[in-house]
Amino acid sequence: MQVLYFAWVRQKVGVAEERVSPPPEVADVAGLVRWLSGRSAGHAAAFENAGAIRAAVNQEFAAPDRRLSPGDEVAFFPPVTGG
Amino acid sequence: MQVLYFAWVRQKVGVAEERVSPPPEVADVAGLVRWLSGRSAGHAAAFENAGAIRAAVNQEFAAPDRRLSPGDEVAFFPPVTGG
Amino acid sequence: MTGAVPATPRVRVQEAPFDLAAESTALTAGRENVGGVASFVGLCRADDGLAALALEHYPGMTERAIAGIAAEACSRWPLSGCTVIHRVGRLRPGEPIVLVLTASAHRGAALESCAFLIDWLKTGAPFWKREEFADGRERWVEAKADDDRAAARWARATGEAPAA
Amino acid sequence: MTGAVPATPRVRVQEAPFDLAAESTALTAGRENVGGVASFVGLCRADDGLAALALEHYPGMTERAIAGIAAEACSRWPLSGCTVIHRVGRLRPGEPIVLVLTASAHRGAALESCAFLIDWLKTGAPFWKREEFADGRERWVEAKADDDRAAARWARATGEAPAA
Repeated sequence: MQVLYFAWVRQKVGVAEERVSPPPEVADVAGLVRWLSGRSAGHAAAFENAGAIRAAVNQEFAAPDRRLSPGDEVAFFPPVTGG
Repeated sequence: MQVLYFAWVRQKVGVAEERVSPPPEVADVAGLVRWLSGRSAGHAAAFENAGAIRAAVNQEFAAPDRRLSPGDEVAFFPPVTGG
Repeated sequence: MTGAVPATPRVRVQEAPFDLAAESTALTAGRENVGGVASFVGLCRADDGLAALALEHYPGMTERAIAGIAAEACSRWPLSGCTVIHRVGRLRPGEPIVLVLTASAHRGAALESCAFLIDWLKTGAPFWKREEFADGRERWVEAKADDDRAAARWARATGEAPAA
Repeated sequence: MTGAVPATPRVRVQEAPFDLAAESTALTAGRENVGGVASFVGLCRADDGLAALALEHYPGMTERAIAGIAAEACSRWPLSGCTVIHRVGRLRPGEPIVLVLTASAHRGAALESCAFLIDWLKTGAPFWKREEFADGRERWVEAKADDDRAAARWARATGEAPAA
């Protein structure tokens, strides 16, 4: 599973992208957030306030209960500020 | 008093502009329309349906009861179609 | 925001074409407080075999009326710039007729005032259009109820007179 | 009207500046059925001593999301053309950031769809802005409730996700 980070989420995690293999009990986006938080102090800081973070799965916005498959591309980022 | 005509009002009257000296009893725009209608067949045709004509006095849109003075510039034209 | 002083609108009625990029740049060049520039360009459509549009105006009154409504737009919205250029004379299908440009620190102000100005130009500006068709027919364009409704959205007592 | 086939939107995300006049001409050149072209250019403002904006996007998702909303605009309004260009990278105050252009036989369709697209770009497009100030401070721009309200006017179920 490929995980991407943008904006201050990337800065806190410390990498823009990483390949991860979460255990089978990580079934959805919310579960992935909990599992990633345990990987490093940087991950923990990035996901400390989960309410401030948005997600996309395979390049589409995704809710916390979105189911995940091993081949998915998952991205985490703050609310968007374009235009 | 200078009177100007635009669009099909000008075409029906036959001139774009004329200087007129209406009698004192022509006190407002509606009175001027009635008086002008008697000047020629063209004027009569132009003003036949007064409801289809708009007026301006001294370059500002004016209602039929707008009072007139000898030095005024009065214009008659169809509803505008700009833009 | 540029402060409390309203922008001075630029208004022109001309036969010549206008330059969208140059007019847009004129509203932003050397400024760092413009957040957005909205524009509308109205073009001559080839409806029903139209060969050309002949646009007539009332020299003096037309410029004055547009300057008045542009000043109103600058007082209703916090605009840093506002340009209205309307062409007259004979225009062929595909040619630009009218340009409205509004600049503001805020996108909503720019977008709304641009729509306000073009809606008003359709209904309140002293212009008259004659359509010339390929088969030689000519016809004065009649005012449209649709356009009146669009202008009425802005709930302003415009100067357009009732029937004479 | 160009008929029932919706226009194919042109979408680009790029570091380079864009050319308003060239993009506008591309929507009208050789056509005689376009009645109006609306545009909005968003610029970088020098608020609070801002020295530059750094704009980040999600390559792939960003283009796809913009193409999706542009296609929606083309299905909601009878557009003959639609162009969205959004810049990324480091932009200084006064520089243009985003361009939205919509063309239609009808001015209302062009104006409304242009406002719809820019409101959505502010709230739904995957871009993130970091402000760099003259004194060396940096700050990620936070999403604004105002922008959410502007986008909500269009009453569409956007794909923006709830909190993760």
